[in-house]
Amino acid sequence: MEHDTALDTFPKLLQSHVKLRPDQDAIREKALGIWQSWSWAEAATEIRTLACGLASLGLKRGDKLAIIGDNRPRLYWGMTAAQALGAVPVPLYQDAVADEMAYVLDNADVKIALVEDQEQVDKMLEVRDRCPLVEHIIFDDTRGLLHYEQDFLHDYEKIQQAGVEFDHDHPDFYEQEVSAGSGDEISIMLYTSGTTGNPKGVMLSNDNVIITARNGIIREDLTSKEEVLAYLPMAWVGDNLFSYAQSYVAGFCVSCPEDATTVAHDLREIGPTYYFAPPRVYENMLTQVMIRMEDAARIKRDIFNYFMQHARKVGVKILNREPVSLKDSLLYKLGNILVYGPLKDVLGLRRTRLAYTAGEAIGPEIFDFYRSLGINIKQLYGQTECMVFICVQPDGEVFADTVGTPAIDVEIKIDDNGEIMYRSPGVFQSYYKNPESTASTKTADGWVYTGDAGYFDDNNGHLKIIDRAKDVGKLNDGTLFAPKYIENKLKFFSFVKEAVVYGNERDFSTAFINIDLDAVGNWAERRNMAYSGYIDLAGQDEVYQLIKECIDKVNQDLSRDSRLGNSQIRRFLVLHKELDADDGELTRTRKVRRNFVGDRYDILIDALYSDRNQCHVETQVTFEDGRTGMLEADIKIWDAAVYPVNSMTQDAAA
Amino acid sequence: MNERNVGGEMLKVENISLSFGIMKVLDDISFDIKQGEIRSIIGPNGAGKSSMLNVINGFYHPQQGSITFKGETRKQMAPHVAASHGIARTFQNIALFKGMSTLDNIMTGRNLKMKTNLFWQALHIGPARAEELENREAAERIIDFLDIQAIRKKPVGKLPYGLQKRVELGRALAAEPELLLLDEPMAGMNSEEKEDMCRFVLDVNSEFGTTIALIEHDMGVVMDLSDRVLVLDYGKQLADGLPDEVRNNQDVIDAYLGIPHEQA
Amino acid sequence: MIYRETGQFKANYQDDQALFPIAQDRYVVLAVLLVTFAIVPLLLNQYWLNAILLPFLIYALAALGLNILTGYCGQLSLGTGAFMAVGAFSVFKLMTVIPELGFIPLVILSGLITAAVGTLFGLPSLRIKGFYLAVATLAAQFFLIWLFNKVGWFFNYNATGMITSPPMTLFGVIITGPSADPVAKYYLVAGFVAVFALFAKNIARGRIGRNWMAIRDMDIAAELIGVRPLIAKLSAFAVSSFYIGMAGALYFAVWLGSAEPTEAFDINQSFLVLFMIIIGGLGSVLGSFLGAAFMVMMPILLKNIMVDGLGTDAALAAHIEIITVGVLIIGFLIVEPHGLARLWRIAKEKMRLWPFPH
Amino acid sequence: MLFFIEVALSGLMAGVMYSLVALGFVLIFKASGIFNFAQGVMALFAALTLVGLMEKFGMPIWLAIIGTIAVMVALAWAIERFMLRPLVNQEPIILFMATIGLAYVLEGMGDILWGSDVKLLDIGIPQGASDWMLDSFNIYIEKLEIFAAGTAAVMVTFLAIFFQKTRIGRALRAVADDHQAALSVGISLHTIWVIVWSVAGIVALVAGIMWGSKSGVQFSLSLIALKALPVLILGGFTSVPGAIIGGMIIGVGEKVAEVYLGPIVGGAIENWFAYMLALAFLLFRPQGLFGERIIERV
Repeated sequence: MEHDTALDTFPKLLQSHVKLRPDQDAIREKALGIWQSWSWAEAATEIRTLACGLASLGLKRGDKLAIIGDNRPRLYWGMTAAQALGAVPVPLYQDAVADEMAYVLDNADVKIALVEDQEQVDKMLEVRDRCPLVEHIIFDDTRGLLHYEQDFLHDYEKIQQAGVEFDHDHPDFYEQEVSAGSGDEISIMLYTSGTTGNPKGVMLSNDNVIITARNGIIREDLTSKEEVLAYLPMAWVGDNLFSYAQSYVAGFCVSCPEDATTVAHDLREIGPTYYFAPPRVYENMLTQVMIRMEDAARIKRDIFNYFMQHARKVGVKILNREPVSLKDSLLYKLGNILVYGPLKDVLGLRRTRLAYTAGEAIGPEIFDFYRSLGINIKQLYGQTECMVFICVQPDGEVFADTVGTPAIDVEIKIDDNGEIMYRSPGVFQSYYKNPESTASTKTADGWVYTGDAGYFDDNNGHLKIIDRAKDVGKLNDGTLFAPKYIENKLKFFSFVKEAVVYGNERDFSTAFINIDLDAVGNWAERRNMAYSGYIDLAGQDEVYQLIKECIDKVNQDLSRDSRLGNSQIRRFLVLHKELDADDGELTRTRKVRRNFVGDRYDILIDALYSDRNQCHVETQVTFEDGRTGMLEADIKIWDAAVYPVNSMTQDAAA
Repeated sequence: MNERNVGGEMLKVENISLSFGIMKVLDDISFDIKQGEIRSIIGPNGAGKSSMLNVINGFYHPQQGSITFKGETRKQMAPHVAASHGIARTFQNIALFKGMSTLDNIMTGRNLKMKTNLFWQALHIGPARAEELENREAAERIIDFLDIQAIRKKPVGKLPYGLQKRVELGRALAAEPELLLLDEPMAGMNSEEKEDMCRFVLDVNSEFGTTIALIEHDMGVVMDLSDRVLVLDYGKQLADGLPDEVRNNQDVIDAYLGIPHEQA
Repeated sequence: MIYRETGQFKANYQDDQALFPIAQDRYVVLAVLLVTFAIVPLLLNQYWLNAILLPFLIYALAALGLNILTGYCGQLSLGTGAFMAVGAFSVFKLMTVIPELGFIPLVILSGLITAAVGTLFGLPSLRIKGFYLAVATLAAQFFLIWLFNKVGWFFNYNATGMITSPPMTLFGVIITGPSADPVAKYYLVAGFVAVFALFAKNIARGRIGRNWMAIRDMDIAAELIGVRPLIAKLSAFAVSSFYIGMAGALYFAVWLGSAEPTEAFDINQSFLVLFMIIIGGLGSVLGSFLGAAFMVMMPILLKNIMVDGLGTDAALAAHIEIITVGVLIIGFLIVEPHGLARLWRIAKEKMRLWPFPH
Repeated sequence: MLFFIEVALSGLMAGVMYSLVALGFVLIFKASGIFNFAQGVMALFAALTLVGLMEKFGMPIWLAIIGTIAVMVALAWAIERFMLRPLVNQEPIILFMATIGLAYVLEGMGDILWGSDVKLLDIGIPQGASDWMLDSFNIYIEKLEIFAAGTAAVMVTFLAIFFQKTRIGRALRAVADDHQAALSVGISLHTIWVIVWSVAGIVALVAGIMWGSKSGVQFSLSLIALKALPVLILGGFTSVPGAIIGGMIIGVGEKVAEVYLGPIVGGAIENWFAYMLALAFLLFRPQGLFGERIIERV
C-alpha cells in the first residue's frame, strides 16, 4: 500500500485510484435485491458529473453542502463532489427532528442540501424559512416527490444532466478545481452532538483527515482488499473515517446496506474484513445470540455452552498468540468447526480481521465473548476533534478496561485535575463560528482537552478512562465519585439497558435503572412470569431482585478500588419508562443526559435520599407519532448490599 | 391530499343484475369510474360489494347489464381477458400462493408480461433467462416500493397478516394494471398498518396514475381516500357521489344505523 | 454447520437466481455428478446396476413427471402406469418402424406421443378437481392398458401379446435388448435423467412453473391475475406425460427388455410412482429422486433380510413384504407427511443457521 | 326386446353390487373426508375372514358372521387408533395414500391368515336361475342377484334410518359438515370414526359375501373397489342415494355395452367402460348426479 503525500485531497486520491485500480469496486449498494456496484472509474465519472452539476447550481470554494440521509453511494459521492469544488460537506444526522436540523443548517451557512428522500425533503421544507441561506435542495429518491413543484427542489438525475452539460461547456473546469485543492483546506465539517448546549461544527482540514486515516491504516496494515459495511450515521466521525476517508486512502470497497431492517442480513452477505461498531451494537448482537440459543435443542445448547466455556478459557489466549496446551488448542480447533466458525459465519463476522469499538466503554464479558471466538476486536479512544484516533489497543495487548496506547503521532498528557489532553496531526482547526469554545478546548500550542478524566494504568501503561472530567465529583466524605464509570459497570449486565448514578456532594451513591426489555422480558418468560408491558415488568419484585444482584456485583467490584470504593450504590430504583431521545433524556447518539434526567425526576432522587421505599411519579412522554401523554407509576426503592473497601489491592479493576 | 388529475371515463357499469338461483346479489347497478380517480364502494356485509368487483373482472357473469372498459362494451369477459386488459385486484380474504415466496408471488403477478415458450424455459438460456431477469428487476421495484425487502425470499404462508396484505397488493401491482380493484385492503389491520396501507394506495394512485376501486369498511379511510363513493345495500344501489354527499345522505345513514357495528 | 455463507454476495440477478446460489450446494451437486458418472460405473457390479440403479433412475424420471403434475400443478393422477405404457409401446413401434432415427430421438419422440395422449386425458381437469379428477385419470389407466392388450397393431400381432425391444446401438455400443452392456445402459439412463432433471428444475423456477404452483395454491386468484387454467393445467399434463412417457420407454426398452401391458403397467405402477413423490416430497425435484430411491430399495432390502437373512420361505416373505411396505408407508406419512425433501430442507436450514435453532 | 330387458335387469343387479361397495366409500368420505381406497380390500378381507372362520374353526354361519363383524369392528378401532388419529388434519391426499398403505396391509394379512388360494363361499344363498322369473317372464336372472339386490335394498333402508333417526347417525352427518358440530352432539370424533369405519366394514362384509358367493373369494375381489369408483364420480362422494342410483346406471350401462358393443371392439371392455361412461356424464354435469352447483367466492 503506497502513501503518496502529494495526494492531499480526496478528489486527488480518487484520481489516483482511477489510475491504480480503475475496475476494482469502489462502492456497493444493496438495491433492488442485488449489490449494485461501481468501480473506481465509474464512481469517478459519477462524482465528476455531480460536481459539475453542483457547480452549475453555484456551489463554490468554501460553500457548505449539507448531506442528509442513510448511507447511500450518491450521498458519499456528494462529499467528494463538494470537496472537488473546494466546498465543505456537512453531513447531518438523518434521524434528527426538523428543529435540530434547522440549527445546524443555519449555523453552518449551508448553501445546498443533498438529501436522500421525501422524509428529509419534508423536514427541510418545514424549517426552510429559518435557514434563508439554503438555496437548493437535491433529492436522490424521487418516491412521493413527483408533485412537489418548488423550483429550488431538484432531482439528483436532473443535476447530473446539468453536470454533463456544464462539463461539456467547461471541459477543464473539473481538473482545475481539483488541482486547486490543498491539504490545509477544510475537508469536512462534523457537528458534535454535545451532551450539553448546541452542537458545535468541528472543522477538519484535508491533512487532518487524510493523515489520521493513513496512520490508522499503517498501524493495522489495512489493504485495498478490505470489505467494509457502511451502516452508521454519515454525520458521525467514525463513519466518515472508516467508510470514507480510509476507503479513499487505502482504496478498499465500501458497501451500503439495503435498508435499516436488513443490516444484519446484509452484514452476513458482505462479510466485512474490517468492522466498526459502538458497544451497544456488539451488546445487542450478543443478547440476540443468547436469546436465540435459549430456544435451541438441549444437546445443541450443551455443545454450545461447553465450547463457549472452553473458548472463554483459552480463546483469548490463542488470539493473543499465548501458548496453550496441545489438548486445549485441539479442543479449540474442534470447537471452531462445531461452534465458533458457524457462529461467526451467521453473525457475518467470519472474515473480520479487525473490529473496533469505541464511543463508550464495553462490557468485559461482551468484549471477551467476541475475542474468545477469535474475532480481533479492539477498543479505541477517540474524538471528533481529532478525526477519532487518540488511543488504540495494540494487537495482543487488549484489556477490557483500558483503551490502549497512543495512536501514531499522538501525544498524551494528564493535567493536574486528572483531565486527559492530547496533540496530533488530526487535531481540528477550530469550531465553526465559535472562537470561545475553540479557545476553551484547544490550547495555543495545539493541545486539546478531551473532557475525560483518566490515568495510565500502573500495570500495562495503557490509558484508562474513568469518566467525563466535569462529571467526576466527590461524595461528602471526599471519595472520588465517577458516575459514568459506575454506570458502565452496571450496563455491562445484559439486563441493564441504561443506568443513571447520582451522588455528587451527597453522602452516598444511588442509581436509576432501565431494564433491557428484550433480555429481562425473555428472562421473565422463561420463568413464565406474566407482564403486560415495560412498566409492569419493571415494577416486579423478581426483577428488582435480579437488578439488585447486578448492583451487588458492581459494588463488590468497586470495593476493590481504593479510589472509588466508597462510591458503592446504597439505594436504587427501576425507572417506569425507557429513557428516550424524543423526551430529551438521551442524546441522538443515545448518551444519557444525566443532569436533564436528574431535574426531570427530582422527586425520585429526593425519595432515594429519604428513607421512603416507594414513590409516586407522573411523567409526560412522547409517542412515536409525536403525540404526548402522561405516564403514572408507583416506583419501589430498594437497598443494595455494600461491601467493605479493600484498600490493599490497587485499582486494576477487573 | 395532493391535487388530483382525474380524467375521462375509464369503466362504465350499466344496469348490472346478478343472481345465483333465487338469490339476487346485484340488482340493476349502474356507475362509472374515471381515469385516475379513487372510487370507493361501501355498504354493509352482504351488500354485494365483492360480487360487484367479481363482475368487473369477469369472475361472475351477470344475467343483465353491460360493462364498458376503455371504450369496449362487453356483457361479460373471461377473468384472464380482464387481466390482460389491465384490471388487477386483491382479495377480501388473502388469496396468496401460500407455497411460494414473496418474490415468486410478485413474479407470478407479472406472468402476462412474460412470453417465452416451454423450450427456452427448459433450457433457461437466451430469451427465457433475459425475460426472467428483466421481470425480476420490475418485481424488485415493487418490493422496494412496498418496502418489503426483508421478506423477499420468505414463504408468504408464514408472514403476519398485515404483510401478507402488502404482498398481495404487490402481486396486483406487478401486472402494472390500469384499474386496480382492492377488496377491503385494510380489513383486520391495526391503525399503524392501516396508515401504511393508505399511504401505499395514495402513492400507487399518484406515482403510477393507477385508477383504483376499493371496498372498505373504515369510514375514516374511505372519506380520506376517495374521490367518489358508491353505496350498495342488499344488492341495490343506495347512493353515489362525493364523500360528503354520501356521508349526509339520509338513506345511507339509515342503512348504517341499521347495522352500526359496520362503522370503522 | 458446513455452510459458510458470509461474503457470498450477489452483484447481479444471474447469480442471485442461479440454480444453486450457495457455493457449498454447488460443490455437493458437482460431487454427486462426479460419483454418478465417474465412480459408480467403476465400482458397482452388474447386479447393482441392473437391479437397483437402472430402476431407481428410470422411476426417478417417472416420479419427476408425476411430480410436475401433482406436486407443482396440484392435479392428482392415477394414470401413471398407463402413460408409461404409452411410452413403452410408442418406442417399441418406433424401434421397429424407423430404427434408423437412433435410440435417443426415438425415446424423446415416444415422450412427445405420450404428451399428446396425456393432454387428451387431462381435459377433464378443466371441469373437475381433486379425487374426482384422480378417479377420472383411472379411465386412462384401464382404457389404455385394455387397448394395448386388444389391438394387435401395438404389439405387431405376435402371439404372446408381449413386446420385446430389438437391439439398438448408440455410438456402436448395444444399449437395448438382452445383449446390452449394463454400464452402457447405466450411462444412457443416467444421462437422460440428469439432463431432464435439469430441465424440470428450470421449468419449475420459471414463469410456467410459477403458473402451475399458482393454480395449485389458489386457482381462482391465479385465474384473476391472468393465469389461464386451461393452458396451465394442460401444459402440466403434457410435460408430465412427456417425462413419464420417456421413463416408460426406457423402462421397457432398456431395463425390462420385454414387457406385457397388464403386468408391467398396471395400476400398481401408478400407485408406486405416486408413493415415490409423496414420500419423496411433493413439488420437489430432489424429492422425486429420494422417493424413487426409497421405494426401489425398500422391497429389495426387505427381501434380502427375510429370505436371504432369516430364511423365510418365499411365499410368506412376499406377504410379509407387502404388509411391511404398507406399514412403512403409513408410518412414514405419519412421521413426515411432507416427504424426505422436506426433511432435507429442514436439515439444510438448520445447517445454515447452526448453532441457532431458527 | 326381451333380451334387452334381461340384459338391463342383470346389469341392474350387478349395479346394486357396485352400489354396495360405493356405499362403503361414501360413508367414510362423508364422515371423515377420507377417500378410502382400501374399501375393496376390506370386502376381500371380510370375506376371507368369514370363510376362514367357517372352514378353519367350523363355525356355523351365523356365528361366523358375528365373528367377522367383531373382527371388522376391531379392525375399525385399530385403524382409527393407529392410522387416523396420528394423521388428523393432514391433507386429503396424505390420508388417501395412507389408505392405499392400509390396503397393502390388509391384503397381506388376509393372505397370511387365511391363505391366498381361491375359496368357495357358500352361506346358503340360493344359486342358479330364478325359475319364477323364467316361467312368468321368460327372463333369465340369477337368484343370487335378486337376493343381492334385496340385501342391498335392506342395507340402504337400514342406513337411511340410521342416519336420519339415530343420535349417532345425526352426529355422523354433523361431522361431515364440521367437526365442532359433531363434538357439540357430545360424541368424540374418535368414537365417530370408529363407528363409521365399523359400519363401512360391515357394508364391506355384505359386499364381500355377495361377490364371494358369486365368483368365489380371491384377490380379484379387491378389484371390485375399482369398479365402484366411477359410481362415485356419477353419484358424488357424499351422496348415499347417489351411490345407489349411480351404481345401477353404471351396472346397466356396462352390461348393455358389454353385450352390444363388446363383440365389436373385441370384448373385455368392462374394465374401462364404466369410467368412460362416468367421464362422458361429467362433461355435461360436472357436479354429479345429486350435487348442486357450487358458487365460488373470493
